[in-house]
Amino acid sequence: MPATLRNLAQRLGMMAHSFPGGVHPEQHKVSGATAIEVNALAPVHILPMKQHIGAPCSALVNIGDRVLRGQKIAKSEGYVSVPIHAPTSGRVVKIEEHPIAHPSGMGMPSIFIETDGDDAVDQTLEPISDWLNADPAILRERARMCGLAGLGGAVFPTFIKLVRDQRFPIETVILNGIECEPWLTSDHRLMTESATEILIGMRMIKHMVGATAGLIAIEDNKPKAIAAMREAVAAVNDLNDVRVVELPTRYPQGSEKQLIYTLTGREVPAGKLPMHVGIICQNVGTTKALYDAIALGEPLTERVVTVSGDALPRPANLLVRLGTPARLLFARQGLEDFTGLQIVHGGPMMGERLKGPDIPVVKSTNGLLALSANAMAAAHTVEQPCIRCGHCSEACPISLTPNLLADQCRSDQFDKAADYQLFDCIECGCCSYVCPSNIPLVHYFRYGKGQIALTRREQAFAEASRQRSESRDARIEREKAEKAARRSRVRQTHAPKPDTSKPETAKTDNATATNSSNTANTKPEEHS
Amino acid sequence: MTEIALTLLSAVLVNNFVLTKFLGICPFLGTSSKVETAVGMSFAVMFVMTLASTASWLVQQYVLIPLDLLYLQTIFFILIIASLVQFIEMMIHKTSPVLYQGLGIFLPLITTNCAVLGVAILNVQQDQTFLTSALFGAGAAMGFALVLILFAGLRERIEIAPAPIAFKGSPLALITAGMMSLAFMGFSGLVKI
Amino acid sequence: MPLIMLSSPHAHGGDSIRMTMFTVVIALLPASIFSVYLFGWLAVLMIVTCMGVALITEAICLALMRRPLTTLLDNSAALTGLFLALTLPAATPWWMAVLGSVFAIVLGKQVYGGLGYNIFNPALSARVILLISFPLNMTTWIIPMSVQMGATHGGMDLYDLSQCLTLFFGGFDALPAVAQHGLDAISMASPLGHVKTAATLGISAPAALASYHYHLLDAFLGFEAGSLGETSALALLIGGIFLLARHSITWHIPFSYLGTVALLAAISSTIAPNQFTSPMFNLFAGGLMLCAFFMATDPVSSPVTPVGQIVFGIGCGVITWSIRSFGGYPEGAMFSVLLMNCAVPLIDHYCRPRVYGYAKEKPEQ
Amino acid sequence: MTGLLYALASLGAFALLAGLVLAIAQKMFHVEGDPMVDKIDAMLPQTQCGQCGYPGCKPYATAIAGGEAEVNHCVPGGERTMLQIADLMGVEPKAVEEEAAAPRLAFVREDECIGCTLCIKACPVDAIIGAPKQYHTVIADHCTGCELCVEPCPVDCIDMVTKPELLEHWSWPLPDTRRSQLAHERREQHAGHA
Repeated sequence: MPATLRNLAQRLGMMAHSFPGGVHPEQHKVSGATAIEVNALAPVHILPMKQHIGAPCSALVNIGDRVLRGQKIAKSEGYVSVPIHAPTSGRVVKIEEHPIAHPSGMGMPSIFIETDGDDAVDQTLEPISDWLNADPAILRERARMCGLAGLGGAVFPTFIKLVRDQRFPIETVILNGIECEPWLTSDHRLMTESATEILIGMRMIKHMVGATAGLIAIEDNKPKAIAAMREAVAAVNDLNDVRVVELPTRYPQGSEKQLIYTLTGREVPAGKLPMHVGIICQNVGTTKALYDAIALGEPLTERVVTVSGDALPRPANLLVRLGTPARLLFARQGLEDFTGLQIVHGGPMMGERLKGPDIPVVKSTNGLLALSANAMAAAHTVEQPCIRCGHCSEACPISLTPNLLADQCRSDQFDKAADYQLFDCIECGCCSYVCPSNIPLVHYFRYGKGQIALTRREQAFAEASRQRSESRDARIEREKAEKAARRSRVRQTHAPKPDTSKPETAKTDNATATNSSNTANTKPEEHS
Repeated sequence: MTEIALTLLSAVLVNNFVLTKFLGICPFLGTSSKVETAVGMSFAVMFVMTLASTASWLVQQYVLIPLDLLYLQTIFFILIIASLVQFIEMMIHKTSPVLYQGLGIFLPLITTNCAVLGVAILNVQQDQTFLTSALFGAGAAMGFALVLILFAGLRERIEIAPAPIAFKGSPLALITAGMMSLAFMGFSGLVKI
Repeated sequence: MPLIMLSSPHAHGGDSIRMTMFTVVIALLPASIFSVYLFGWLAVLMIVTCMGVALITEAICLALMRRPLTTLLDNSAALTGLFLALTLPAATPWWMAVLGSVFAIVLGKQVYGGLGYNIFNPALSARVILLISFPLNMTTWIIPMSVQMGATHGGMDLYDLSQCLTLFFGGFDALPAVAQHGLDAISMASPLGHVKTAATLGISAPAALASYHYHLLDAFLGFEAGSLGETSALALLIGGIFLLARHSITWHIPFSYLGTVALLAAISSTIAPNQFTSPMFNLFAGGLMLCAFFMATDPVSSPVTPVGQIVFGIGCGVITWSIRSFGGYPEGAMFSVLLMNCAVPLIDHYCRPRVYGYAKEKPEQ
Repeated sequence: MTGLLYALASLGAFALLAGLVLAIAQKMFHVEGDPMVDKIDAMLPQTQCGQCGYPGCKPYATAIAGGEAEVNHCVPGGERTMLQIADLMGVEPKAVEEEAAAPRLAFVREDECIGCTLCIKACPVDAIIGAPKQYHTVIADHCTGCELCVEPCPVDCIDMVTKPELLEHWSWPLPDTRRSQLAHERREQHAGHA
């Protein structure tokens, strides 16, 4: 629908708020009716040292150590970080680089745990059954300790969002059950099968942040999940504080900012978080994990993964321990030969295409797709010149002008691109999806963002170098002056005139050039 | 009132100095590679052109004609323009070093921008009054500014086009300027003065 | 083996340039067929020549630049040829049609690096080059068959291939009728031209139209003199609505363009009915419909953003109406589109929509 | 004769007037120093390597702003820096003569180091630490890779090593625009198998 018509409809109250643009890709939700199956333990689990947005973890275990399920094996370094836990009991066999789900195909240091089959559980964490009366700070610490990160795919550490801040009182908790990516059905199945747990999890979030209202947003292509959630809400909703909202299917409705706008009409200001407009948004999978962490005392060691794709004989939703190699999951569903196939981690609109199936399942793995070359070919054919049709601008959910941005990125006009708000791009892929010229617009944006980040790093480095160089020059200058002063003192036996400018320079120099002041064998002389 | 508007319109669109009289082509091509520079150049030229046309009118009326020195017209006008250009050059150097650097040689070259002298001479030839000569100068300057800024926008776009090597840069700019000129011919006859 | 970086998304909606261009060709079918009805073989000759020469020129250019010839299949060159043909008078001699097509492809498009990089609408720039170079030929409107059937005076049989070939390849002088009675024997003025000429003679607009036997319905259906494809507002409207329905164009440019012309004409003709023509006359006359639905909406040379497109349309409307009402040329639609093409980069820059998360006044830095 | 007199007088008077106005303007708009130097200096990579022929980045920036140096002498900055400076200065870009090598770091083989402090004195950015008669170490995060410490070392124990590529610093390359990316890869795969 054209933007203006939509605005009109909104103003007349015929429609709720609706973000601009968006697309309707083919759904392919073939595994939607398949119940979640529990995947068997893998012989070896591989745990990359970073499974969230933020700083990587450092290992707490050594080769040969025996670990239990749920035992913390890597601790977080820095605030934006969460620890990693052993997915099952076994022995640490090695710690070395292993490929991860990253477009570069580069590896990451990972802990390899050889499964012993006992699946013995580490029971240090007690369930917090009376969570309703617990201190929110304790619950928050539990979320951090249990390694919770957004399971929708962005893996932002969950505990950071679960905060009470007087300046930004949270009114509404939004549960994101949109799952707008094609193929993926893990949230769909989770909502259908664990509606009650999710609802309790949401209550916990509400308690933690002090919110009064709760919304569970589900797209209308998941009627079973809607029914299940409604049933669960009806069964326990004595306060009438939680509502299930059915939204018309549109990609990228599941994107946090778009969802918030659709449900509340509020925009998260650029560079701010949803909490700044009184909202917290959590994925249903994360909410279920929060329930497990608090009510059962279980750290995050497993998640639901949709294994699907047009090249996979038996698409399924699997409950998988973290660290399970993707190859085993594909094999379980009947796919062994990967020649000519494309493996995608996540959904087709935003997921990474992998070099091969030899990556472990991590916290962000909401889906693993095996696509035939034909299914991918339409998106990756020869790029043709832009005919400026403007379809990308229409499809952009945040109202950027993608074709102009791509021109700027292509011709290295990065300042201009930043000026055109390149960094607000959420890389949802709508522009590339609709482009009649098959321009990989998102790829250009990623290139541009990378180049700008590189330039900024280089500039910061150059600025630091310049300061070091200047302080060094100042120091050399001062040493020369001192030497000259000493020489003149030796030559003239009269009392030297005090040099007034000296103490000042010495002071600034000591502060900036501590590295080398001791090495350059010039201790500032005692001086009257 | 109508006459003022028509004079302005005529100078801006119908008798555009660059695209229909083909005056001031040198800075038109030289300072149009970036919109920002073009805007700076436009303001500089507007300043010089408006003041030059009024000052030259005054000199013509109160110095040259009474003293019967019409043969010194060109020298006097150039003197006025040169002083104004010097003035604005110092001003820009002080206020905007980047613009100063961007305009480079074209800033002092406003002196020899034939459009400026053209306006001054056309003014006295057409027996304009003080007001109309000021308006004519301002209008001509606005016309220059308009096409210069439009052209700079276009050039920023063709800069990144994969044009054949033979046409890349100035040739393509000239072709584009030619097409603009053709388009501006559509205005011909719009204002009959 | 190095991994070729393939960025998400890994799905595509299936649109292609070829289909986009083909949709426009389809949308031009009603106008093209109607032009054949009006101008017989001349229309066929013109369309075939322009499209053929456009394709050949494009192929030569691509070969010279060592670029893949597969680009020919994107239908854009053929479309440019068709566009040009539809803007030319039926009596244009073959060599002008060829020249125009070459201009359109070479100067209008390929010197800029091919499809997507041109600044001006290629067909329109060629049309304007021809108009300024050969004003007589470009303003001589042959009497359409529909008018001839109703009237008693001379003209030529446009459904007769041999006569058309003579005119097309030999020019006016080759026709015996022209040799005897001059150009008037086969040509007539277009409504806009008639009004403009009358105005210079001091005849008021309504009087001029009366002497022209002007009927609004005829103008709407297209039974009047003019370029091949511009006469029938109805056929062009059908094509335009098809484009709108297929989402090839958005409503912004045509509506703001036509709306501005209509509004200005309405105001001016109410104030001074003797000097200005009515909005309906303006909407159906000349190349306005063709330009509004097909030329101004040419994606490459028009703005990308909705607000920009509205600004673009308004600009086109103001210029078209001004040239028609005050200018030296009877028709300003083509000039207006070319003039606004110049402003597209600036419009694109200043009319960007508000990005999500930025307050309406000024983005916080 | 009077005509000539009038002409000379009026022209002279007018020139004087103009000169006066300009002299006042000169005072009013007097520019201290050259603001361009800092702008250019900010664009240079601050390696202080001296490969441009000037003793550091700032002197080179001064030379460019003064019109004494070309814009293309900064080797570590490469083409990008050259283009930025050319853009700022409004001059035609010129190709950088030397290809910048991949970013490198100095690395001291500590068991060979004799602790002479010569490299420490050579380092323009104080990126080497150590005391006399003790091992010296390069602070990797501070090293600009200028190689100025390599030459002074009497025992040649300083190596230039390639900077390790970090996953966090990885960025997308420009897309391969000319052909179908998938088809291209399939072709490569084919070639690999054969």
